[in-house]
Amino acid sequence: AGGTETASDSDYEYIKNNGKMVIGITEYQPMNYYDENGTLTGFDTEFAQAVCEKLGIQAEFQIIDWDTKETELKSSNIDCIWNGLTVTEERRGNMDFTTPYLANKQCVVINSADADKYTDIASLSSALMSAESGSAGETAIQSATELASVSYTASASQADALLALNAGNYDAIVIDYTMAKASCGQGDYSNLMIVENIPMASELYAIGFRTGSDMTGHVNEVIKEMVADGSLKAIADKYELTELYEEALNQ
Amino acid sequence: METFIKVTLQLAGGFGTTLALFFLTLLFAIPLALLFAVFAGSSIKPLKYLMRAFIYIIRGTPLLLQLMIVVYLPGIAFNAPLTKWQIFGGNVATSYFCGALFAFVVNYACYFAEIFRGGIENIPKGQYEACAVLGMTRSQTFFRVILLQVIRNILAPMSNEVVTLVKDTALARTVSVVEIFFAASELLRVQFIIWPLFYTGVFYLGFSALVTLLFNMAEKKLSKYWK
Amino acid sequence: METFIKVTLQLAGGFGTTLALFFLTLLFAIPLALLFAVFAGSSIKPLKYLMRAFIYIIRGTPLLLQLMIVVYLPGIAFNAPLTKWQIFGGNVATSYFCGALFAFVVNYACYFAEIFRGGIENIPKGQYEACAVLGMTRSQTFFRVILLQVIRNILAPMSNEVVTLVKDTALARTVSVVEIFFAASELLRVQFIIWPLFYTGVFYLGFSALVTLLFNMAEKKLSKYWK
Amino acid sequence: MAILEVKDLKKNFGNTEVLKGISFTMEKGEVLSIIGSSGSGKTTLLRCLNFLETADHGTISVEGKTIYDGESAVLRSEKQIRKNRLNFGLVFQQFNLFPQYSVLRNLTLPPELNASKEDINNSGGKTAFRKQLETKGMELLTRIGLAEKKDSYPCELSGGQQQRVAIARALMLTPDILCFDEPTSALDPELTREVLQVIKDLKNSNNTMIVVTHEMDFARNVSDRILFMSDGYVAESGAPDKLFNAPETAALKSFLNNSLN
Amino acid sequence: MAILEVKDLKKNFGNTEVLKGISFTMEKGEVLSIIGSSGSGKTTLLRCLNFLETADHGTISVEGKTIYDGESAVLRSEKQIRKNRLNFGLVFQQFNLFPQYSVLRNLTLPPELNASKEDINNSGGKTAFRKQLETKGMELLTRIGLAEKKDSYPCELSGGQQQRVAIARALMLTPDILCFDEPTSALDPELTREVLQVIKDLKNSNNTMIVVTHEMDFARNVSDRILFMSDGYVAESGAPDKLFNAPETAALKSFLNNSLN
Ligand SMILES: Nc1ncnc2c1ncn2[C@@H]1O[C@H](COP(=O)(O)OP(=O)(O)OP(=O)(O)O)[C@@H](O)[C@H]1O
Ligand SMILES: Nc1ncnc2c1ncn2[C@@H]1O[C@H](COP(=O)(O)OP(=O)(O)OP(=O)(O)O)[C@@H](O)[C@H]1O
Ligand SMILES: [Mg+2]
Ligand SMILES: [Mg+2]
Repeated sequence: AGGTETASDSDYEYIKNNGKMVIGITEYQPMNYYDENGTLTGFDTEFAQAVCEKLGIQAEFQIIDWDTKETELKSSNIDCIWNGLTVTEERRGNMDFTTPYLANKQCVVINSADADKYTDIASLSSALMSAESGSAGETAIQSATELASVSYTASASQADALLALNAGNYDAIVIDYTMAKASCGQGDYSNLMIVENIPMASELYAIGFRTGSDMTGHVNEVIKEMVADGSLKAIADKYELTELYEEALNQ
Repeated sequence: METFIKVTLQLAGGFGTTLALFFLTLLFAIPLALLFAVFAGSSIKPLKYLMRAFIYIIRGTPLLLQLMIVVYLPGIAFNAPLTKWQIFGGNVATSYFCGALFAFVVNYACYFAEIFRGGIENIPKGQYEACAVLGMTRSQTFFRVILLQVIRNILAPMSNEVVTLVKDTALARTVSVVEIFFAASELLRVQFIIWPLFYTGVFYLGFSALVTLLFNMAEKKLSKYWK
Repeated sequence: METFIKVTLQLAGGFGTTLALFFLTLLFAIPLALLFAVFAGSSIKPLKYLMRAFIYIIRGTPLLLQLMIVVYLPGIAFNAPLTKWQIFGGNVATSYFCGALFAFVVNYACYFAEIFRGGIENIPKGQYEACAVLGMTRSQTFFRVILLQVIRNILAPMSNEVVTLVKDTALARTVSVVEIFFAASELLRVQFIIWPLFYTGVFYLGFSALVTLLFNMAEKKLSKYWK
Repeated sequence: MAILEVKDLKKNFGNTEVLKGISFTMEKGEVLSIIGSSGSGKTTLLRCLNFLETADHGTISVEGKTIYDGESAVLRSEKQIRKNRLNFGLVFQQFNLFPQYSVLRNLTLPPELNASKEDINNSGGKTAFRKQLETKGMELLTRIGLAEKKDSYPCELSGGQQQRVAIARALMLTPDILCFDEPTSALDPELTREVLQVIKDLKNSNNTMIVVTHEMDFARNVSDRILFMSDGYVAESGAPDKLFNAPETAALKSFLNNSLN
Repeated sequence: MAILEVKDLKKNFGNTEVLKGISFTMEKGEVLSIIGSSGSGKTTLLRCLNFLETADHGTISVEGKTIYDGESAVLRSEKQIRKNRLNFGLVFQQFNLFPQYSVLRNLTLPPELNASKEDINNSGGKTAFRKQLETKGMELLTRIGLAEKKDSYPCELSGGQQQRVAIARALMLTPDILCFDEPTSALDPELTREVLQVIKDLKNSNNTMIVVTHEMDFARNVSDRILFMSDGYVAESGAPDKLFNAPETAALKSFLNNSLN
């Protein structure tokens, strides 16, 4: 079964009729998060609001459990996932992606106390490592020959991986650079740091729609306009993501 | 100190959802359980066996799974996504909440139904016979004589089950209901503060202590009349 | 069909972990619960009250929270991360499993302890007095006369609690124990197949049916001797 | 005319015939004791009279009116039965008071629930009707010596006191015939005396009563007539002196032999 | 020499004095009935003799040997008490058989657990010892007429049968003095007869017994001596005929008045 058949003719019409698009997110700095005043903000939030405005629909953000995002999308409880979603080949089998709008690279995060111990990829060879189960980070660890002998355990989410790293349950984890950038040095994670000179595979962020949805095309149109008029770059600048934005454009 | 107050307030917000889920579950599950108990004790064989099978299945599978079925299955299997049902105005968060509530209500109704059935079966036959001999109708017998005795019988097992409900509300986070536990993990994900996760324990403990206290008071009240 | 078999096998792998968690919890929680029950009924006041307070706290907070405390708190608060304890060779998955097992054992020991206490208190005083008058020692009284009666008394509540344990094992996934539910969500995350999530229900249902059956058989066996 | 006439009453439980054809009559004001060994069907007979069991065959007539006929479906309907059973009162072995109500409320609740709108109107409204019931209840409590216990709950009373309250509760509905099923068998000897005294007093105020009892002394001294049941039949019946001094059947002889001494 | 001598036994529960100084003696083979109204301390006295309660003051001597002295800490130690209480056997109102064991096992378990290594060796090993106990158990069961029930479980027996088994269980330990606390009060009249018959038989085989009872007929016909307790004292004692026909104290007169009739 697949939920798209309801809107069999056009997902776009279906969403237009609803008057709103339900956008699945998790709270994740700097993409979608609540600021001090309790308003939802972030790069993806502002981006999505701008796109919806141009399409003449309302954006309704719904916090979901990242574990079950495919289920949420398939069951049509949400209409898209717009939350720093990495484009992967496996995921392509399960949803359609728009044009990528940001580059995403994976990076290694460790406790600062280990800064001298883990300096390059070779030094990690006997470390306890983790990444989100099924994530790009997991692929990165499993495909790196230098890391063939690490003790790897999957975490249920990137947030879980961070928490377990902080608790010392792991020596190093591999997560999205954007997330690592936002969390390392903050709050209780002040003791965490990114190991900058371990290069990891780089991927792209895009918006995920149900397979076969014509929304993909409509949103792609709007993205093209926003790239052209510079408004997307303006949002990227605001959240200090300019570098990743430009990298995406170049690919 | 300031963060402490801010965190407490934020958790209290999530706790409001926990409380709503808790009280609404009780409100709907109790009458439903009465109905289930009546069905399960019915003299109409197919109804009785269907009801018992249903109760058996619900009690035999994790609530976690039932929550997922309610929230995802309508969309996946029947093309009727829960969030598009326009429940109470169609707000998505409300839809999730109602879905979770539905799963909780059905699940707890099954547990309560078993307790009710036990409570009713424990009433001595002599009480019914005394009522019959004194010319009371069936409904008079039930409402004027039996009911309060049933309530007394079930207070202790209900107390256990209701405390379990307090803690089970934490499962709602898996279907995107922002209750206190979800609120705490939000603080972790966005502000990177860990301790609120553990601090939620205080809320649960306080609430289950309160529930236990209320049940003990009710029990004391009723034991005044008869041992 | 082929996927069905593949998925079933993969789930069965996770189910092995579920079973291990289940049986090991029972194995350790039951003797621990006996100890707890003895402490909670002890005549040494501080021991008694400490034990009761501990039981009260454990029963009043979600197991979910207790799992997180066991897995994360040692590292966060005491700089002694669970995975570095070299439990059974220091494999990370083993460490997590043992941590989860520890939380389950302590949690269930508290529930079982309350059941044991109830079962012991329900033995008529006359049984102890008959033993005393017939010259038996305390330990003879307990092991030769009282124990089997206690077992009979607690079978029904234990049956409920053990079925709850079957379902609670699903919570272990939150601390990275790859039990059946985790296995199913892995299938979802990695291979994007949804139905195994619902299919796990069959495993749980079958297992809890089996447990209920065994308890009913035990009860029948014991009721043969006395009502 | 006989106040009660029972004709050829039969009752089976599955394959066991418990009552094999019981017939007897009673006059107004008479006290009838039913004796017999365990399992002879005494309790079953009382339960059939009170419609707690439905007899399979036979008739029951009160003051000449047939209130039960094994062959008549009409008389076996639930509504009819509820009406007709008020001809009888029944006091149980285990008292069966309502634990959640005070002693006085135990007495007033059943007549209040049985009252028709007319009854209430005739007494001048709900409050007045309640008052009347309470007055009547207090009279009965005074008669059985428990006036000062009116606000107590059943669990606060001794067994003997509970049984006396149960008797008063049955009397509140002024049944034509009051039945007792071993009313003292759950009591110890001292409490037994209290309850038997109350039954004696009822005899003196001319109540019609059927008492199933194991207390041979009581059966002998208080009852006008004794019915000895054996194996589902009335094996022998008559005045106490006759039965105790000159039993005719072997069954009664052996029963008396076992019960006395 | 008296087989039992009780001197000035006193027992308080908190502020209530229940036994205020009880003294009496018993000869071997004597049957002593204790009567008295409810709350007079009969049960408490039996429980003190069996060390289920610890008396506060006074002495208990069996065959001239003091086995309890309120002033002696040694005699109050747990081990000493366990040994000394075997001088007495006690049969309870509620039987208290072990539900999970068959009738015969109920009889053989206590002596088996009480046996010392020597006892077992003397009988030629464990199996032989067990055999002996079973033979003894069967003898007792035959005496009380329950030989064919040896493999039944207590719940399968009537109350009277259960009480007879409880008596046999107490006899297995061959106590010097067998005590009964209202052994028939939980039974209905027919079953009561069975049990009282067994006690009569025991008297005939010369057992020494103390029986707390409400059955005045039994006390009168079977006991050699009666002890009337009132308010924590032995108010009167003596031969049954004397007590029943010529009571001296007002308390006994009023008690007899209430109990008979
Ligand atoms: N509901 C029932 N189902 C099956 N058999 C029954 C039922 N009630 C009574 N009996 C059987 O009917 C017979 C007569 O029972 P009943 O209780 O009337 O005897 P009783 O004379 O009152 O005896 P007791 O003196 O022991 O009270 C007994 O053999 C009993 O087992
Ligand atoms: N464990 C106890 N704690 C406090 N008071 C007690 C205890 N046991 C007995 N009593 C009190 O001691 C008094 C005598 O009780 P006991 O049971 O010895 O009387 P009894 O003569 O056996 O009466 P009955 O004929 O009712 O059995 C009563 O007032 C009773 O309430
Ligand atoms: Mg009967
Ligand atoms: Mg007593």
